[in-house]
Amino acid sequence: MSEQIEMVKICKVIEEAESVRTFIFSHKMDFAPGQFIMVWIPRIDEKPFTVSYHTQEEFGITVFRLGEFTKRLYSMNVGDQIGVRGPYGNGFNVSGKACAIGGGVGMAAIVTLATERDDIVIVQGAKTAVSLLYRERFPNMVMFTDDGTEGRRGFPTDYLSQLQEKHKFEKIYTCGPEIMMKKVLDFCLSRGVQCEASLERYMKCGVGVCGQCVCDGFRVCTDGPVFSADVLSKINDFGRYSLSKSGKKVNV
Amino acid sequence: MSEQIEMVKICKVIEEAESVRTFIFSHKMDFAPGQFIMVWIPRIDEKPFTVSYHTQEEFGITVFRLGEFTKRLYSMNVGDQIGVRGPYGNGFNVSGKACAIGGGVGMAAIVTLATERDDIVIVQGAKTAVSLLYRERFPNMVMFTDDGTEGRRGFPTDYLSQLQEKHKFEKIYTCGPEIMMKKVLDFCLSRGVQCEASLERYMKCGVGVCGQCVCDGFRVCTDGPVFSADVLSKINDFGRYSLSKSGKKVNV
Amino acid sequence: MKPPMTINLSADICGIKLVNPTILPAGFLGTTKEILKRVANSGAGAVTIKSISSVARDGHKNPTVLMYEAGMLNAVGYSNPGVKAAANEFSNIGEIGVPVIASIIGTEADDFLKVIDGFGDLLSKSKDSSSRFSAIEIPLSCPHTPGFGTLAGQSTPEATSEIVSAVRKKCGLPLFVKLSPNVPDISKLAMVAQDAGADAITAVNTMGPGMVINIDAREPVLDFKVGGVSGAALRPIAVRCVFDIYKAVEIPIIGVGGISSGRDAIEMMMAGASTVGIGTAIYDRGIDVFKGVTDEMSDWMTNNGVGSLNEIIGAAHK
Amino acid sequence: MKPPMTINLSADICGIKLVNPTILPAGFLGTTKEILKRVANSGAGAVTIKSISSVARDGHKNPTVLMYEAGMLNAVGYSNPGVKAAANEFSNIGEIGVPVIASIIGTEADDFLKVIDGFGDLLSKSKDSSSRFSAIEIPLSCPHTPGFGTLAGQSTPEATSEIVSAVRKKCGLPLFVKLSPNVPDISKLAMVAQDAGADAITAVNTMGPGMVINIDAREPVLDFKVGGVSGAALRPIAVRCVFDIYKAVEIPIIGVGGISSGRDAIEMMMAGASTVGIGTAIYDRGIDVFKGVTDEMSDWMTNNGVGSLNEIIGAAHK
Ligand SMILES: Cc1cc2nc3c(=O)[nH]c(=O)nc-3n(C[C@H](O)[C@H](O)[C@H](O)COP(=O)(O)OP(=O)(O)OC[C@H]3O[C@@H](n4cnc5c(N)ncnc54)[C@H](O)[C@@H]3O)c2cc1C
Ligand SMILES: Cc1cc2nc3c(=O)[nH]c(=O)nc-3n(C[C@H](O)[C@H](O)[C@H](O)COP(=O)(O)OP(=O)(O)OC[C@H]3O[C@@H](n4cnc5c(N)ncnc54)[C@H](O)[C@@H]3O)c2cc1C
Ligand SMILES: Cc1cc2nc3c(=O)[nH]c(=O)nc-3n(C[C@H](O)[C@H](O)[C@H](O)COP(=O)(O)O)c2cc1C
Ligand SMILES: Cc1cc2nc3c(=O)[nH]c(=O)nc-3n(C[C@H](O)[C@H](O)[C@H](O)COP(=O)(O)O)c2cc1C
Ligand code: FES
Ligand code: FES
Repeated sequence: MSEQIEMVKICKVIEEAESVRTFIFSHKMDFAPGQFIMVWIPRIDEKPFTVSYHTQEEFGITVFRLGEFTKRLYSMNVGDQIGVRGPYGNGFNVSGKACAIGGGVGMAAIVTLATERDDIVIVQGAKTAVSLLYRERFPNMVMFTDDGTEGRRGFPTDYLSQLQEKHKFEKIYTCGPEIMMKKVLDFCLSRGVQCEASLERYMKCGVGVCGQCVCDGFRVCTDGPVFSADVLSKINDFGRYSLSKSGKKVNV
Repeated sequence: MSEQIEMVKICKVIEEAESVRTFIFSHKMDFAPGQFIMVWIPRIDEKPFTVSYHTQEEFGITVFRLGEFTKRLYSMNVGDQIGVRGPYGNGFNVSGKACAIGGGVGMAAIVTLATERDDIVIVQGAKTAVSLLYRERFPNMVMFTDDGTEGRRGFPTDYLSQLQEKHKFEKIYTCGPEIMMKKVLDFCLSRGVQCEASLERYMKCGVGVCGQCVCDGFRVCTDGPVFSADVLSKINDFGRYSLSKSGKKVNV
Repeated sequence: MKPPMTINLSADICGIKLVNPTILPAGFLGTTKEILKRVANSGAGAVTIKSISSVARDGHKNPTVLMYEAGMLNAVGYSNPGVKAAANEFSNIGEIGVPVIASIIGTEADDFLKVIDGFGDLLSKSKDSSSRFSAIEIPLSCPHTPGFGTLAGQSTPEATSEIVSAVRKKCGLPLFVKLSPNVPDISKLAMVAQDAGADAITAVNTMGPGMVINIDAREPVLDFKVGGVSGAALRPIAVRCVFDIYKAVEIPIIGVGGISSGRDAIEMMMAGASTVGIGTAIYDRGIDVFKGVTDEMSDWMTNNGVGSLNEIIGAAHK
Repeated sequence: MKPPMTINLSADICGIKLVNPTILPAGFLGTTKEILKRVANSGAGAVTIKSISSVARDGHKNPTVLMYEAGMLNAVGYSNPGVKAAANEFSNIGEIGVPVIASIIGTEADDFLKVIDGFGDLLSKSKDSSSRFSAIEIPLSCPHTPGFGTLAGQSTPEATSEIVSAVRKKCGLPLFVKLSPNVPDISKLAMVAQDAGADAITAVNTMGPGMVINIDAREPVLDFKVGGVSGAALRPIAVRCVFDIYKAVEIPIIGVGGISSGRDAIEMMMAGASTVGIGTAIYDRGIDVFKGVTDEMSDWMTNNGVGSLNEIIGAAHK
């Protein structure tokens, strides 16, 4: 793939959880875990999606049914066509004994990272059992649910010290709700553990020119979406503001 | 050099003969003997010139003072700047025991070929002694003058059989007046000797799009300027017609 | 497995049959019958002669053509040997083997008529189609030649209407009117041309003009200083023009501007073109570009189950 | 040996001092103060905010930006948070560290005035120059947003004159008028702008519009179907526009369009620009393009014994 949009056909659909499906395309892609693609549905819109599945011959994205665009995408079937360009952005920097903590949409980035590095401890947080993702792909995943219907009850961030005592991680990766990532970052900073978080911002161009996705002096699409702890600790907007479609600053 | 015009400074001027000077530029160029460049004098014009001198670090062109453009060029001095693009066209195909027969402007192509292949027998024809070129560069050159003031009297083409008997050439290269080249071609065809001739036609684009330099179905700038005997023998225009600046067919 | 598809690349423009939709546009190589034969043999579906005026013109001084990283600039300035020499050159035109379009130019409407007169039987509808030009094209759109095209105001609706009507009355052959992309409203101009009797629109001529300055010489490179821009730089503009014209008129469109691959040709046809011109791409891909583009179109059509060009033309409007 | 040269890259536009002549043009990255700070720290001599209207606009749907081999197409559609939010965002504007240009847009002349009102002190000449915008820019030239620019007829001489006069009366800051390359006579428009009170001409906005069709989807890629073309494709057109405007007016020119190297910047200045905008090249060369271009200019100047930009500006006219 490249800067030009390529039309690709859905070759497989996987039911991941309630209102969450993964779509697989038999299409080669040069890719590093953490990168995203722009997905085009002609006449509808074009939005960013993390690559959640990647092999030599295939790639996939996991779609959360939310608004207009994801409703369309979610309801697509094998043989349907979408446009993709990318992948864009940097990826995670892989090194040392590591943990990856994700939640919701953020799990997509976590699982491709974990596929490449099978020694990573994966931690997932979700509202409830039926929202947990990728359980078959990663049977050893550490799971948390808000309501305790599966795995431990509570947020993964409540158990950070405990996990760290046990595994002595050199690095923690995180992708998910910004409030969660902010907590992981603060924890890592206080313990001197390396940290990388993958941010989400409203995107338009995806290639670093339009200014839609900025977070302080950084473009999430091009300088990110993965940022390291030292950068994140200097980003005032992190955990606070993002730009809406018009460019208005809104709380994250 | 390339498709973009580059401005280069004259670093040396060599007096070759009456109204003939060679200008040397200290500029690298990827080059094969037989190729030409387009020379630009801003606000004046841009015309094709054979590269007549070529080393690792330098190249040169030999200018015959003729009309408006070559008068300007001829009178330039060390330090003056011209624009060049190219080199363009194909070059000679070097193989076997060979002879190169040139005259006038055509000698420029002959001498770079002979520089690369020092076993080539060089034959030059000129009106009179003072018009003979490159004598210092090639002391072994076989020379003919129309008036017998230097070398043998007559046209080189008059002695073709004699030369061929003596040297048993596998290939004869030629560049010069089209009437001379036509004779060389006819000789080679009749004797089964390989032959390549370098043609001259009025040129504008130099890159094969404008149609100014065509000779039957060939573009001299791109398909030539060097053509082999089997092609030349099929070109009806060879030795007959060329296009004037407006595109009118005129006798060569 | 599906049976192998038969791909039909034949095209039709105003009843003229082409074995494929690629056309050599005016100004590229069209100086002699022999070179046009070569282009035809290299795979072009039709060819256009270099624009001809009533009397010979030397054109602008060199540099007249200039490559830059996104395309080409030219200010050739309509060099041509005049209609008398051209009529002589293009006698026995049937030898070329594919339909040949006569591009003719003039300053006033009358000049165009003189050229038509000068070509005589070569432009006479009553002649057998193999012994005359297949169509006549009038470019009202050159951006760099004083006395012609946009510099002479030929791209206003009034002048377009006047010249097209005059040529229409004089010559019965299919009449192509070539438009400039540098006009406020190209659809309107196409409608004016259609109403005045044009049988097809050729869209587009070069854009701009543009200028390239050599900073070491501190001078514009083209001797005429400015020139029309063609090639990749022009393609999206040309595609938009064709898209707009397709919505506005009934007559077919010859899409020209920056086409250099089969995908580019299909894009132009999806915008609404019935056939396509390929000029600047000759620089990069050689004269074989016509065969290359046709082969690439055929491959795409095979892969996408598209059997004929009719399924492509205007497809982006649906 | 000659003593080493001192190269002076400082530029001046309407009395505004720039450490170098490179400017971030409107629409690139200018959404927040922090990102403009980054651009300034990366070497831009001045920066422009993304164009602001009186009320918030979401702009066109995506795809809004599209690369192709010769440049970029965009139909962003002037998304912006409206002047109230913008005035808030750009308070303490001095933090950015280089002159900041306010790009403002409107449909009627009145709308422009509302935006000026909305910015309040940030556009008041009586304020200290470090606590307000350095200049105001009005683009009358966007080719892809209904209600604005060329689609609203703002690039006619009449509309240009009306809007420029109204803004001139309202705001005492240096006034830049940004023109479209898609007009029949850009020199005339520049003269009209000058006569109506413009202090500088920004030339040019994107050209076209153009269209790119994805043939596999059989659809134009941009959601708005067409978009303005920028980047390399635009450069020769922009250079020609600047060359023409330089001959026609006394006021300085900000040259914009396809600049991506020091040579490109010098070319634009030789055509007549006093400063240069660099937008699309950010895509290829990153935000560091400003420093890159400045370094390359400085190298060329050193090699050519040129000590200051004054020796370059307009040099191709001599
Ligand atoms: C780097 C990145 C990776 C992403 N990966 C995934 C993924 O793997 N799976 C997935 O389901 N979603 C992903 N998203 C989010 C996704 O792009 C949008 O949330 C989704 O398109 C919702 O759009 P909608 O029209 O269905 O809903 P809407 O109702 O329009 O939006 C719902 C929410 O999604 C966010 N959003 C909407 N449009 C965009 C946009 N263009 N860019 C960024 N955020 C937007 C907004 O926060 C909005 O409040 C990712 C976003 C980013 C920035
Ligand atoms: C491939 C090639 C290589 C050449 N190499 C040399 C060379 O090494 N040295 C040299 O002195 N000359 C060379 N020429 C010829 C040279 O380009 C022109 O002859 C020369 O520029 C004369 O131009 P003028 O304006 O001085 O004279 P003019 O009075 O304009 O022309 C004199 C004759 O030169 C020929 N000529 C003029 N302009 C051109 C042109 N643009 N292209 C081709 N022929 C032209 C015509 O036959 C004309 O009758 C070469 C030409 C070609 C095609
Ligand atoms: C060197 C050159 C010469 C041209 N001469 C003519 C001409 O004589 N008459 C004409 O109608 N168009 C002329 N054109 C325009 C082309 O026919 C064509 O419309 C344009 O180049 C766009 O197509 P392209 O991008 O495939 O080259 C010329 C273009 C070039 C580059
Ligand atoms: C994505 C994008 C957004 C733009 N937005 C604006 C804008 O809001 N206001 C404006 O005056 N010009 C806008 N422009 C035009 C640019 O400011 C500039 O004039 C043009 O892109 C040419 O310069 P370049 O080739 O260096 O990009 C935009 C251009 C692009 C590519
Ligand atoms: S989405 Fe445009 S800069 Fe990131
Ligand atoms: S000089 Fe133009 S085709 Fe040869």
